This record gives sequence, C-alpha cells and structure tokens, in this order.
Amino acid sequence: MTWDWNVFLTDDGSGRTYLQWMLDAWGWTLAVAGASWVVAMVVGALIGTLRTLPNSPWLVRFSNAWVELFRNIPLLVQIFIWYFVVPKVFPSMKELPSFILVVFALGFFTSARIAEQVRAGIQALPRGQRYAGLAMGFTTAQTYRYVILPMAFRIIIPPLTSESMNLLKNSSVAFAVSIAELTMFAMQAQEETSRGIEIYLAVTALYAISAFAVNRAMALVEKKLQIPGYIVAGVAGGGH
Amino acid sequence: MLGLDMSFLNWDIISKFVLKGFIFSIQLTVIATIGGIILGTLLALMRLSGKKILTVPATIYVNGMRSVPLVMVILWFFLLVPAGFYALIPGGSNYRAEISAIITFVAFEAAYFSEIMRAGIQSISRGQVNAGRALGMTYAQNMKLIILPQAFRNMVPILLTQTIILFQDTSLVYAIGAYDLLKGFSTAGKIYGRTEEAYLLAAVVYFVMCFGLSYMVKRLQARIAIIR
Amino acid sequence: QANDTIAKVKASGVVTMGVRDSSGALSYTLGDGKYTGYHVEICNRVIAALEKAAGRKLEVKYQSVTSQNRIPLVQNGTVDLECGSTTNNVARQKDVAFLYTTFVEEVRIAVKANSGITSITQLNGKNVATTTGTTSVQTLRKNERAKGIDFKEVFGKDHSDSFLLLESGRADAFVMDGSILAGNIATAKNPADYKIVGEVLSVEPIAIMIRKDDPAFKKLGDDTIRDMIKAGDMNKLWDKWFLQPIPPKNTKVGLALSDSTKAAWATPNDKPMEDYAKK
Amino acid sequence: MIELKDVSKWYGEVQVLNNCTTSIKKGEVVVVCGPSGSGKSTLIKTINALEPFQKGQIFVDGQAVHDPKTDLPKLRSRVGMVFQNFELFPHLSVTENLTLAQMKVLGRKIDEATKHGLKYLDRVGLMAHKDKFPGQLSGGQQQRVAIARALSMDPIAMLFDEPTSALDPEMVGEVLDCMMGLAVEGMTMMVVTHEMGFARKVGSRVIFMDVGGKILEDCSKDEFFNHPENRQPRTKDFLNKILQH
Amino acid sequence: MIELKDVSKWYGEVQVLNNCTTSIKKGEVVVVCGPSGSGKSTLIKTINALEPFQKGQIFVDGQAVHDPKTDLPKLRSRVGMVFQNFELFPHLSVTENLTLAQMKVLGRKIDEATKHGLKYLDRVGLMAHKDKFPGQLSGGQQQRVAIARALSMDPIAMLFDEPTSALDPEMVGEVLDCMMGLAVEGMTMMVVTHEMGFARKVGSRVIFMDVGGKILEDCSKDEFFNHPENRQPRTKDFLNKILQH
Ligand SMILES: Nc1ncnc2c1ncn2[C@@H]1O[C@H](COP(=O)(O)OP(=O)(O)OP(=O)(O)O)[C@@H](O)[C@H]1O
Ligand SMILES: Nc1ncnc2c1ncn2[C@@H]1O[C@H](COP(=O)(O)OP(=O)(O)OP(=O)(O)O)[C@@H](O)[C@H]1O
Ligand SMILES: [Mg+2]
Ligand SMILES: [Mg+2]
Repeated sequence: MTWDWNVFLTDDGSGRTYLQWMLDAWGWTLAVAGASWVVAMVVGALIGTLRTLPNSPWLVRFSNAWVELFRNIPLLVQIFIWYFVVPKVFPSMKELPSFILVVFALGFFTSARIAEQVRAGIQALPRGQRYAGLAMGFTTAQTYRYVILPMAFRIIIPPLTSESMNLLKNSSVAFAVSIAELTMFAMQAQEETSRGIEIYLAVTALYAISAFAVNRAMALVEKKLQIPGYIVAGVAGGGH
Repeated sequence: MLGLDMSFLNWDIISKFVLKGFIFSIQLTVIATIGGIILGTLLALMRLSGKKILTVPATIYVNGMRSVPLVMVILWFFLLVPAGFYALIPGGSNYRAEISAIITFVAFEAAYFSEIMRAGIQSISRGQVNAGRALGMTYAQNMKLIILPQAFRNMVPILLTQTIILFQDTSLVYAIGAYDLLKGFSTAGKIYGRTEEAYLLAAVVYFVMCFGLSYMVKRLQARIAIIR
Repeated sequence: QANDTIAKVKASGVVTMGVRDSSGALSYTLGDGKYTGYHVEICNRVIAALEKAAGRKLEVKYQSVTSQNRIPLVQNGTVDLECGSTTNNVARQKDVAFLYTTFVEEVRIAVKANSGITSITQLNGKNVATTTGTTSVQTLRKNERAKGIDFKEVFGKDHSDSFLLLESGRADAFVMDGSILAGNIATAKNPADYKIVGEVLSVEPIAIMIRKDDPAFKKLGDDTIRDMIKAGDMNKLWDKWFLQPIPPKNTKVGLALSDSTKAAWATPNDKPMEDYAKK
Repeated sequence: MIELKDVSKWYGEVQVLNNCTTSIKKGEVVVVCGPSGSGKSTLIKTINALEPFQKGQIFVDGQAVHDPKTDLPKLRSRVGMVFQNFELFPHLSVTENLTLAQMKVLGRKIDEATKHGLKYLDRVGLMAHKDKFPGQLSGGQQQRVAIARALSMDPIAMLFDEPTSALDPEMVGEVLDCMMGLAVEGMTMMVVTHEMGFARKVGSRVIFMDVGGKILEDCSKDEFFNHPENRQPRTKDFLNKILQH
Repeated sequence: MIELKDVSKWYGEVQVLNNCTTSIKKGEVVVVCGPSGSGKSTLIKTINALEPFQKGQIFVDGQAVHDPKTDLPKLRSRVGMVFQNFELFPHLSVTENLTLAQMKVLGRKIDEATKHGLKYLDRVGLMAHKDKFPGQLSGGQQQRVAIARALSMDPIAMLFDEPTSALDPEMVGEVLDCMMGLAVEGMTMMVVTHEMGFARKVGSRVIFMDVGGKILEDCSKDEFFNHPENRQPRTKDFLNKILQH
C-alpha cells in the first residue's frame, strides 16, 4: 500500500482543501466536547450531590432515576431519540439547532457517569466531615458547598479525567445529527478521495492529541488543587 | 400514539433481524469482559511490577488505547490486520468482522479494565500485602491468594459499570459491518421504513438489559462482598 | 498468485460476496443472513460462471460491507466480488477494478409532494438532506458553487436517517441516488406524500467491484454481464427489482429504466463516473 | 443547661439508645465512658442533633432539639464539638479552618474572624502553624486546632467524642492538657473518653453506658471512683479491664 | 537467634534507620518503644525482610537476611508477625486464615493444617468463632486470631508491631494476656508497644528508639525502669509523656 498525503492539499469541490476542512472539523469536535463538558459537569455535580442527601428520599429517587436512564441507553440511540422522537412530543424542539441537541444529549449522557463519580467521591469522605460541617452550624447546603464538595472533587479528579477524555471521544457520535466534526469528515472525505487510510490516520492522531491535551489540562488542575500534606485515596474510573 | 406504529415488529421480524444481532452483542460482551479482565489484570500487574521493561510497554499500551476513540480502533484493527491472520482461526474467514470485533474489544477493553484492576490492587492496604509475605508466601502466591481475590471483590461495581458501557459500545461495530443488536433493529427499521420505531424499541431493549444487568450484579455483589 | 480469483476459489471452494444490508433494491438483507437484490442476483450469475471456470461447486459466503470498509476488503482479499452499490470512479480505479456497468444512477431530489419544489434552484436557503459518506455530498457542494445557490446541508448518518429528516420536516429536500430515493419512498408510511423532482444532478455508473489486476476474472465477469444484456436478462431483472413488488413488504420501487442505463447496456463498458460528466 | 429526657433511638430494629435521661449544668464537666458500641457517640451526637432520635426530649439552653421548628444550624453553632478523628477541613489552611464558620455562620468579617480565631490558636499553642494545612500537622496538633476551631464560635458548651483515642500515646498529653485548661476555666463540657486520669482530675460527674444504649451509672466523680461497692457489676468489670494494664 | 549489625536504611534522602545494632537470644522478650516516626515499625520489618535495608547485616537463626541468595519467603515463614491492624484476610473465614499459608507455604494437607490451626485457635480462646469472617469479630478477637495464625506456622520467633494500639481500651487486656502467655512459655519475641505494663511484667530487655532511627537505649528491663538516672534525657521525656495520664 502506498501513501498519498497530497490528498489533504486537494480541493474538496467547494474551494477549500481537505486539510482546511479537517481543521474546521476538529474545531467542531472541540466545540461539541467543550460545551457538553460544561453541561455534564454542572448536571453531574448536581445529580451526584442529590444522590447523597440524607433525609430527602424523593430527590434521591429522582437523581437515581436520572442516572439509570441516561447511562443504560447507548449514546447513539439517545441522540437519535433527542433528534427525532422527542420533537414529536414537544414540536417546539424541532427548531433547536442540532448543535444544541447534541450538546444536551452528550452532556446528559456523561452527566450520569459524572454523577456516579461525584457520589463515589462524596461517599469516600469520612462521615465525620459531614458531622464536622454541621456541628459548626453550617446548613446542609453550606456543608456541601464549603466542606464536602471541595474535597470530593479533588478526590475524583483522576476518574473525571477519564470521563472528560471519554466525552471527547464520544463526541464522535455527533456526526449522526449532522455536525461536521472529525468523524463525519473522516467518513465523507474517505468516500470522496478513496484515501481512507491516510484520512483515518490523521483523524485518529487529532483525537489522540486532543485526548492527551485534556489529560494534561486535568493533571494541571489536579496539581493546582493539590493540598499540602494530604494523601488522596483514589476512586477508580472506567468508561469510554 | 405520537404517530408511531410498532405493529411492524412481529416475532417473525424479530427472529429474522434482531435475534442474530442480540446474540452477537451478548457474545461480544461476555468474551470481551472475560478476556479484557484477564488481559487487563496482566497489564495492571505489569504496571505495578516496578520493572521498567514491564511498566513502560504496559503504560504506553494502556494510555495509547485510552486516548483513541473505539470506532477508530475497530476500523484500524479491521483494515490493517492481514487476511492471512484470519485463515489461522478455524472458520475465521467466514466471520471476519465478528472475529475482528472480538479481538478489538478484548484488546481495547483490556486497557480500561487494567486501570480498574490497578486501582483495585492499590486499594488493598500495604498491611495485607505484608501479612501475606510475612507468612512466607511468594509474590505470585500473595497476588493470587490474597490481593487479587480482594481486589476483584472491591472492584465488582466498577467492573460492572464498565461491562454495561462495553455492552452499549458493541453498537459501534457498525463501522465494520458486524451485525449487532442495534444493527438488527435499524436494519429491520430501514427495510420496513420504520426507523423511528426501531430506534425507540432498541432504546427500550438496551435499557432493560443494562438496568437488569446492573441490578443482578448488585445483588450478586451483596452476596460476595467482603464482610467488614 | 494473489490476484487470481479463479485459482483462489478453485483451491478453497469458497467465494465471498460483499453485500449491503440496506442499499435499496440493489442489495439488502432479508434477515437470517439472507441477502438479495438486483446486484446480488447479477453476482449470482457471475458466480455460476465462476463455478464453471473453476470446475467445481462453490460455497457462497456473504460479507456485509459498509462504505467505509468495502474497498479495503476487496483489496485485502476478504471479499471476492462486491455486489453493493458502488460508484465506479477514477479514484477507486486506482485501488480496485469494476466489471461492466450494470446500472447508471441519476442523482435526483426527493421532496414532499405538496412542497411545490421542482428544481434545485428553488432550494436556495432551504435545508437539504443527504447522507454522510456518499458522493452526493460532493455533488451537492459542486452544484452549490456552480449555480451560485446557498442551502443548508443536513446530513443523515445513513439513507434512512436522511429520509427521516425529510419526513420529519427537518429538511425540505433529500438529494440522493434515484434508486435510493425511490426505495425509501416506497417503504415510507405514506409513499404518496413524496415525489422525485428536478434535473439529474449527476450521473454515476454503478458496478460490481473486484480486485485489481485480475484480467481472467474480470473478463469472466464482463462476459457474463454482456451475455445477460444480450439475452435480455438484464431487462428482466430490472423489471423484477424496480417495477414489480419486491420482498419483504411487497412494495414497488417504481423506477423506470433510464436512458443513461440503456446507453450503458448498449455498449457495455467500465468507464468511470468522470467520463459521464464530460459528455 | 443541657437536659435529656427519656431519649431513645433505633437503627431499624436495633435499639442504640434506651431511655437516656440526664442533665448537665453550667460549668460541669461530664465524662461518659462505657464499652465499644454502647452508644456513647450516638448519645453525644443527639445533643446537637447530628443524630436524630425517635423518642424523648432534649433541651439545650432552653431550646428544644426534638422540635422540628427549631433552627438546628443555629443551635449547633452554639455548641462546640470535637471528634475522634479531628475532622479538620483538609483543603483549608489552619486559619481558614478557624474562620470559615465564623464568617459564613456568624456573619463575622474576615478581619474580626481571623483575630478571634488566632486568639484561640494561640491559646492551644499553635500560632506558628497558622498557615499550614491539616495534613502537615501531627495528630495532637490537629486535635488542638480542632478545639480552637470549636472555641472560636464562642460556644456555650463543648462536646468531645473520644478526642484522644486516635492519637499516638505521646500526643495524648498535650490534648488532655488543653482540655483540662478549658475545664478549669469553667467551660461546660461533655467528654466521651476512656482516660480515667482526666475524669479523676477535672470531671464533675461520670456517666457509664452499657451495650444497648442504657445509662447504667450517672454519679459524681467521687462516688464513681471511691465507692466501688455501690457500682453495678458491669461497671466494675469494665473499669477492671481498662485499668489493669 | 536474631542479630542486627549496623543496619541503616534511607527513604530517598531521609534516614529512617541509623546503624542499629542489637541481638535477641532464644527465649528473650524484647520490647521496643519510642516516639512516632522513630523507625520502630521499620526496624522490626527489616528482620523478616518486609523492608529492605541499604547497609548492615541481619541474621535470623544463622541465615543472612541481607544476602540476595537467601530464600526470603522460606525465612519469613519461620518468623511469625502480628500487625497493628490485625491484617487478617477479610475474604477468608477464620479457619481459612489459619490454614492457607500452612497449605500453600508449608505444603501441609488440609486436614493436618486445620487440626494444627484450630489447636492454636483454641489456645487463644476463639474456637467458637472458627467459621466466622474477620469482619464479624471484634478488634480484640481479630488480633487473637492473627496471633493464632502466626503461631500455626510453628515460628521460631514472633514479631509484634503495636499489637494493641488499634484496639478499644477494654480489649487491650485480652490481647496482652494472650501475649504474656506466649512469653511465659518461652517464645522468643520482639514487641513494639507502648504498654509499659507489659514490658514490666514479661519483658527481658527494652530498646528505646528516637526519631532518625537511632537506638538510644538497649538494656535490661530492670535497668530501664529502675534506674532513671542512667537514662538519656529524651527517654525520660518520652516516658514522662506516656506515663503521665
Ligand atoms: N449508621 C448506623 N446504622 C446502624 N447501626 C449503627 C449506625 N451507627 C451506629 N450504629 C450502631 O449503634 C450502636 C452505638 O454506636 P456508637 O458509635 O454510638 O457506640 P460508641 O459507644 O460510641 O462505641 P465506640 O466506643 O466504638 O465509639 C453500635 O452498636 C453501632 O453498631
Ligand atoms: N514508604 C515510605 N516512604 C517514605 N518514608 C517513609 C515510608 N515509610 C515510613 N517512612 C518514614 O520512616 C520513618 C519511620 O517510620 P516507622 O513507621 O518505622 O515509624 P514508627 O516508629 O513505627 O512510628 P509509629 O509509632 O507512628 O508507627 C518515619 O519518619 C516515616 O515517615
Ligand atoms: Mg464512638
Ligand atoms: Mg509503627
């Protein structure tokens, strides 16, 4: 098999080269992943916290249901349902751009996993921390805000790193709803140019670079948030 | 309701289109879980061995796999492994996509399982390790009899979560034309012009299976959990 | 010799046919590992000829392929002949060979019957659906530039998704190969709601794909197709698959034999798509 | 000042507090002891409502802990508590540990809170460590910071739950000294501990609890230590066990 | 029987053992004490090679621990060890805890191993709990099982690393009793502990270590407790601290 990297410099029919197109697509991948990350973190932190509340059985039930619902259906299927089925119930959602839909789908999907990690992080803290917060006169909300969450988040940075990398990789399903991101580029460009290997290689490399960047960024955050003298007991993470 | 028409999915169609994919998805999940855990445990042991010749390749392998999307790995494996390889497996050339998918999943999931097992092994306190050694056990005996049994039990919930993810990820084998559960539904939907209904049903089936699986394992876990 | 298919199947007794799970009437599955369609049937005839040449009965295996993997699979020997719906173009001819064109696809526009759209120029500013990973995307881009119009492309991940975009109103038109449009309309909930309109946006010869540099097998395949055309079998097959009801739902695709296909049959050839455009 | 009436608590079927009644007057130092699992921690935690209870009444400075209408955070802020495992907030510096609740709960300004907190830090002899993090201190130092943290809220009473049992033996002294100082100054204290030396030196009363959550003895220090003939057999058995070595 | 010569150990830059030299004769009970972080645990763990050391020599029953050719698992199997946190195997029943190493390391058959193990379980008074799991026992019971487990390997000597410091006070007694029984029967023992009562009753010698990993005192029990005038100031200070309360 012979390489033909010149394929990236050829015109794709609309006046830009495949290279330009691929870089645009990379931008979309990062945009989808970035926006979904924000949704996933906010919702995940909230749901994960709700799951650990004492004395609020209905909130706990709601958040458990959320997690089970969003983590037990494949992402591709979820996106499809957001895109085609939900608008049948709420016709106004038809007007939503697919970017927003995909951000919510990917964000909620990931939020279920982040919620699991947040819960694990909170439960990994000694019970005494909660007592200590309450005993100082903090309300439950204040106890979470000032005592529990800051520690829980530090503990779960390693699994959050994996989840963030997973989210980036999972953004590849956005092609299913017409986002011109890397996977769509790969599928389309290899069809047009018949240089599948070169295109896949380049796209794989861009994914790997992005995932690595996320990894480094999180490592930086971890270092920033490191507490002098504190030894973190890890919580494991899986996922993709 | 909602203008959906589920009637097209009768038993005939399910047995023709869906069942085959269902069986393959389950096969793939089971084999990849078992294979992935075995290979992953080996990788974890390599990474924890403290010997450079073992840790470096294992670390590169695990981090490499973890930074590439699964679809890409599936494609790469399928496209780059020479045909001759499949000839070595009995019946291999008939089920190329399927065999390729299985190998890819074992290799890929091993990277994730290895991280879980590594955390599991590290969660066993230094004291337990010392206790085994103090009784005269060799490194291998200590691993096999003391550390791994505890690490596995501690990690059951996370291994389970990973298996659920794995099961859902089997849907990505569409990239190489292997026939899985989702493809079973979507093919039936396409041929009968009932795409939406097929996806909705797929969602329900996946949910029931994943939820059921997690429920079952939670109960199993309660039984095998270490009393503390 | 790696590229001698006849010798290969003679030795192994097995021939592998690349098929698609849902490429309209050309190639699709009936479930249970059974595949059928216009192209599948032509391939069966080629295989019959191959059996004669090899002098033994051949076991036929099906390998479901996708647009991402079909070319590598032919190249690396997994698939002996690909009977999906592959466009014959110059770029692909660098990697694989094509038998004589069996079918000339015309890229058209499907719209809702009540939309009043009749031509591509009316799509200015509208949402136009097409499928990721197909040559139609490029066709659309070229048309956009050539005609100075601007539409919003929405991409389905496969044809049924793209059609769903049209059906659900997310797109105003679906630009795709005529046979695929016809096939999707035929299986739609209300086929009467849709129609195929407008000029032919591009013409693409569709052919059976085989390995490159295998003159003996190519000749065998080409001869089979030529003989089928001569004997009128091609016409019969067309009628069977595009005009009569087909399984599993017994719907009619209803796609008349086009002039370009007739022309291709008149002088059997394996010219790539680019040669058609020049006309 | 603190008053418990017939307090009972169950975890599911298991009763962990059984009709506990006692009261603590201003300035008293009450030592609670008893075997593991007898409900000492649970009892002390019911007083500032960290553990809910199903039956009975508790009044702290006249306020009803069992009343759902009571502002519990407010009530808790008036009772200081020190835990077995210190439970400093590990992500905050010593000074921040001392000031956070003052600011967020009592609404003090940062300057005032810092000044006030450091005053107590100085008292427990750790001024030099004010910018360190808990993880950088020894156990004994952490526990003294925890005491300063509780004191900086100006509590009307202090609760201690085995404050020295997680400490290395050579650090127990520094924490006990610190607590004795408080007792001598007249702080109202309830202390779960097995350090009988502390009870002997500064205790006013001793409560002995037995498994099942029953208060078996509740008498003055003098009576408790000097009149073994009046003690229950379980109490004597327990004292023998912990005093023998 | 156990002989340490100039043993030194570093963690990176930090020295945790500093030229430690001592020897323990058959039947001796040596008590090791000293402040936290002084290297007591490290020292005791070098003896059965759980901790490697960079300098010096250790001989156990004539075998050289520092010699890379020595079969360390074999050597370890001949020295019993008891840990601060018991370290029973939580996934195995009490009986399995007792028999596992006998079978896998000494190659005993299951019947023989069980019989032998239960003999020691009976000795520590826990025969009734033979089918329970460690998590179902109290701390004191767990530690007694841990002692039985070590004994069932028929060790030539026993090492104890703070065997009572993780226990509730009322359980300390039962474990110390059990250890005293062993000492009286003539077992060779090295015990890191702060229980000076134990040292007084059955110790033959006392070693005092100071931060930095130096052996500061190494003398007979009598000399150690009864001649404070001959002690180093650090030792006196430490003894004062732990004996005051
Ligand atoms: N969350 C809980 N769920 C069920 N039972 C509990 C819970 N917390 C405590 N218990 C039980 O309540 C009883 C009293 O516990 P508590 O911690 O108050 O005892 P304690 O006297 O403080 O013991 P220790 O000296 O070990 O601290 C024990 O039997 C304990 O097992
Ligand atoms: N793995 C390690 N890495 C670096 N330093 C260590 C490690 N393990 C122990 N140390 C250091 O070695 C020194 C001696 O530790 P060791 O556990 O032997 O002390 P110890 O006397 O047993 O203390 P304690 O009474 O707290 O158990 C301490 O300063 C400790 O911080
Ligand atoms: Mg307690
Ligand atoms: Mg130690």
